Amino acid sequence: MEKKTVTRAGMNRRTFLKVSGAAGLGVASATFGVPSLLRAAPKTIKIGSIQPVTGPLAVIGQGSRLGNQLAIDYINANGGINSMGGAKLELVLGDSESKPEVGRQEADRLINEGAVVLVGPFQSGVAMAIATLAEQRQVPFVMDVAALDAITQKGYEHVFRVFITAGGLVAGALKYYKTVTEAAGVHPKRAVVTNTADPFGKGMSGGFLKMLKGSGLPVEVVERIQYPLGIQDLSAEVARIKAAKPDIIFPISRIGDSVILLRELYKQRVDLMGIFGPGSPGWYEPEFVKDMDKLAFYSMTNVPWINPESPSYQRGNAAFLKASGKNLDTNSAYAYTGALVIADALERAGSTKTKDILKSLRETNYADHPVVGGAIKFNDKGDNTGALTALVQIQPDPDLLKRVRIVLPKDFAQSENIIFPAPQLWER
Amino acid sequence: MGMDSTLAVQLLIQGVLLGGVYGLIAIGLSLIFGVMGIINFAHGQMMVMGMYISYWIFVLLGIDPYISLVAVAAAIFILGWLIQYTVVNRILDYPEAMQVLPLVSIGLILENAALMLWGPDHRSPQTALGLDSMWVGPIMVDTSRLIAFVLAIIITFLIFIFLKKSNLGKCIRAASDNRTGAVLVGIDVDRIYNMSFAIGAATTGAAGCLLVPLLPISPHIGHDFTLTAFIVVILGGMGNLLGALVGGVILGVAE
Amino acid sequence: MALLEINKLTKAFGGLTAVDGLSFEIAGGEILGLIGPNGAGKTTVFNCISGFLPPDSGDVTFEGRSMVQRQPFSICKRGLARTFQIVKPFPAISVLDNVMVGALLREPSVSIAQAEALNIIDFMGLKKMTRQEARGLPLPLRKRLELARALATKPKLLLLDEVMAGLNPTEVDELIGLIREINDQGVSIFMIEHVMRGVMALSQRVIVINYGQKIAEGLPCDVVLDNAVIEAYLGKEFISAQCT
Amino acid sequence: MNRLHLLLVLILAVLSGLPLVLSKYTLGIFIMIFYYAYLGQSWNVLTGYTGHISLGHALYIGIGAYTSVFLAQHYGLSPWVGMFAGGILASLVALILGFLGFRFGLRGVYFVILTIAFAEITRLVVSHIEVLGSFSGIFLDFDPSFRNFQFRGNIPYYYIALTMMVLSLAAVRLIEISKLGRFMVAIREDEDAAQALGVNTFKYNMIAIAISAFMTALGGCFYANYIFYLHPDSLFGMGLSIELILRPIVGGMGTLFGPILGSFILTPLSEVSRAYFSKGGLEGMHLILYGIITILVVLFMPKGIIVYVRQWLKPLIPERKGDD
Repeated sequence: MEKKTVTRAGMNRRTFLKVSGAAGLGVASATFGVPSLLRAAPKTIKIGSIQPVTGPLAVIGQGSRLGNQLAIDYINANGGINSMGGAKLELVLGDSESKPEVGRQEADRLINEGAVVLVGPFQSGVAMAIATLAEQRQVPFVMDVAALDAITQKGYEHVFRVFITAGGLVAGALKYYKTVTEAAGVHPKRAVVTNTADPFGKGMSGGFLKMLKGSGLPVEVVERIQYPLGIQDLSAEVARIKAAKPDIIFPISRIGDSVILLRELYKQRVDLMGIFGPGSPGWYEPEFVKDMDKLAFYSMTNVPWINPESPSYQRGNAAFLKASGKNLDTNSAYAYTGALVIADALERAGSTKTKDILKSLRETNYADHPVVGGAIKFNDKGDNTGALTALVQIQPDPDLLKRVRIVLPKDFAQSENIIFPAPQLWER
Repeated sequence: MGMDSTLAVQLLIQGVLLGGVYGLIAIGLSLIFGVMGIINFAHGQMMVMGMYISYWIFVLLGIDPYISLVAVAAAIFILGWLIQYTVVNRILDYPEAMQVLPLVSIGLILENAALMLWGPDHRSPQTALGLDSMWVGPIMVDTSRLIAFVLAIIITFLIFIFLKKSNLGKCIRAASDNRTGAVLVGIDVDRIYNMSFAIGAATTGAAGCLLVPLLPISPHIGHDFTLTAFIVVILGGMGNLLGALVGGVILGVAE
Repeated sequence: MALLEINKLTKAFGGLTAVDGLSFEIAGGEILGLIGPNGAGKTTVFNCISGFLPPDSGDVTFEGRSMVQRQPFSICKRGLARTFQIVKPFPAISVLDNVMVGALLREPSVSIAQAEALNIIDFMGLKKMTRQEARGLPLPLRKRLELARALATKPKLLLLDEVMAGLNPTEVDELIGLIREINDQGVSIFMIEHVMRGVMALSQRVIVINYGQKIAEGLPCDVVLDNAVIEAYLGKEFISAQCT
Repeated sequence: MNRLHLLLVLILAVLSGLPLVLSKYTLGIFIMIFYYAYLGQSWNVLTGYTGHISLGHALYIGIGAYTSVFLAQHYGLSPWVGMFAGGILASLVALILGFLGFRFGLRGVYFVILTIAFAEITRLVVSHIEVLGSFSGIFLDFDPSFRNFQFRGNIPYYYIALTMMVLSLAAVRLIEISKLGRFMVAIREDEDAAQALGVNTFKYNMIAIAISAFMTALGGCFYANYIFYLHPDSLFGMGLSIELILRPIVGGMGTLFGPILGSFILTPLSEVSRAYFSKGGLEGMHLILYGIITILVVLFMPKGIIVYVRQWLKPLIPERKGDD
């Protein structure tokens, strides 16, 4: 679940959740880092945050940076790192501009400014550049969001990932699809998979198709449709979908094309039991829910998600809302989590030596976090074994903010009721 | 068999309808190239500006993009005139490498200005006819696409009449044929160039309006449309206006 | 054997036949003038000889070899250099660098080529401008530069396209002297010229063309008395001024 | 040795000593300055000196990067060798492009279109080749050793990049004063006139594009082993092509020091403005600034900033001898 460097900047992005509201982030940034400097702290520990705060992913990047910052503010407000005499944490800030070489350069700058741990960077491409740098400079790097499996396959000692891997994401999709169809007692036979022809889209759909084939589920993929990122027109693709007579669509999309796809499915009157996203943006963002209104109803997506009931989320969300006027979303919540995990490791390490931080990161067992999933533990590759996805469905509700609901896993569900098969798009 | 031919007809109709709009975007590019020999690398970004203006008129005043089209075209006309007056007029005699850079920069500025003004969100307004479609037997005709096509053809036609009949249009054709000759017979070539760039801009702004009901708007889609227009113009022959329309339809169908 | 032979050269642009079955030759060491009214096809003849335009039919033979189908640079290598009516200096580089491009054709060593170029610049009276950018030169000097560059390629035959146009009488006289000197060194010259003073003074033979066809050929003084030539090109006043 | 040469030696000595005093991060900025100066110089050979505008030079960076990485991953070939393989492959591709462009007389805008098309097509092709990582790109293994062109610290990269920049400078200087360089400039100034003086323009165009592509491709290999991540969009994309030509144009194209000067101005500028604007929530502002500066330079200093620097340095420069 990730994206790569941008040239055709357009829809080459992903936004797991962006909450509407246009408060200036300038206000938020004015509060950055102030407390740690003024209070004659015994000692400051610097953490480097690299996020894409400018460029096409600016909104996400700024949310993620704020997530990192608020976690650190929370720790500082509660006495800092006790094992080091109440040492305060300070977030030093970097901007990747969505470019690997810039991300690397910024990470190097932050290390130069004294950062003992790095956190970030939302995109897998940038993550790879920083991961190698972290290994070169021997500084631990905790990835809050970045999903490509390969990043942790190199056996790097200094690299950890809080986010779910792309492989884990696909496995979740299949598990939930099975649960949903079995619970409904309805088994779609013909399926169409659509995906954007970019690293994320190709990788996801490839993995999904492979797992689906091996799953023994009674569904056959009768058509696979790929289209370039930033496409302006999907009418031909939807005509082909219609001709394939599918029962269900598995779309892997980005934000712009999901709108075009859905409108075109409506216009061309394509009969469907439902839309089930194996794990891509485009189907639950506030703008999407608002603009598409009834058309958006009943679509389901498997996605790493926030856990609104957790105390950690409620704390983080309150601070986030105050600072930015927006709600904590998946990305910013994972950013929040990443910084919390680092603080937890520092607390147990009682030292800022790389060796000690690495040791305590490996021993992490951290449950007080704001996202759907178990306690965070890292395996020998540095991946989080507790990472989980959720299945969310858009359900009718007068309040836009309440339409996106977790339906699986049961432990986290906000609605018991999974609506499948769904009414046709034009009969709502 | 029946299924296949239905699909084929369906695709053909969709392609032709969209091709009309591509053609309209490309006509602006072609006009500018034909008159001044300049490739407007900011063309798609100018169109996106038009889309945003149209979007906000719709959101704030509730006026449908088809109606605000004239106002939007006028706004982009002014934008085009300003760009020509401040930048493009000064680089006409430069080598091509030097001509490319300012226009790419203008695109970069417009794109990031849109980002700063309106944020990176994808916006897809629910216009009145946005989701309507008509059915001819098993064939679906998208209403907003049909309107876009018809309006694109009308605008193209008007531009042709303008170039053929009006004094200004004749001057533009003269200046594009032979700059020195035009100067000699007393045509104010600078003014003609300003007008040509502005008209080229206005047509792409109008095309932007026609696309508002069809696809989500975000600051970064301009680049793709510059490329699209570029391909259309190459298909139809650089500087050839009718070719641009034909090229647009070809590309629309090919996609 | 003639140095250059033109045999039934024809070139048309669309419906307009610019050069129509033209034949003539130039002997080694000769200065041949080519005159005719504007649009008679003179420059087209040059372009066909120097390889910038492929003739539709006919042949151009230089030292017994056909030049048709060859590219301009290879024709120049064989020893046939030209100037352009609308001069084409390399504007952003110095006079010396301009001339050196020509000199480097036959001289691989840059330093020797430079010495040769300096000699030619001196010979052409451009010494003061050696380091100046070519774009800053006034037209008469640009014409000389054009000639200097062509000369630097050590041609056997030099095609001069209106090198005297736009010069005042003093400048024309200077150039006449220079061209004569070049010819004395063994370089044959084929010149298009409107400045009759130059044509009369230099040419050993003149060809007159109109509508791409030869209408007269012979000694300068005979040609200018030819009725067809007077009718087509010179006008009566010219005769009274020049040949009496 | 005149005073200008002395100044250059002095600057080189200072640059060579910088790693003793600067942090890894600041060295990183210098590495990027050298890298872009090097790329700009490579582009300069074709566009600055020969006058053919390439807006697709990212193509050669990509070929250099992918070739050296592919050979290292699959055949264990050291990038020190692989980079030259990449250079040769890039030259071959450039010769094909050049053949189409120069043989069929594509000039100006049409040549520009051809270069863009080549880069875009290659980007799409590479995006579909599985062994080249297709859409996902290639994530290099980190295995530091001189043989592998990979190092733990920035200092080796610093010296490699500095050397590449200095060598490119020397190479272009050698070209500039040679027959080749003089013919290239003649072609740039007036291709017909050059032909008329016996310059085989096709041949020299081909030589120029091959040299330019070769040099650019070596830069690609450096990038790969410095950043450790290759992606078709960033390595073959038009964004990189434009980024690459910005510096020589601002500095002064067709001049020896223009690309270097441009890089010393623009690279730190983009660092500083990014750091500055990234804190104020003004996303996009630094790109707008970048665009405005470019336009202003092109409009008001079309020959590049080098012209002004030459004015300042005039006292140092002795009476010029013919070549310059």
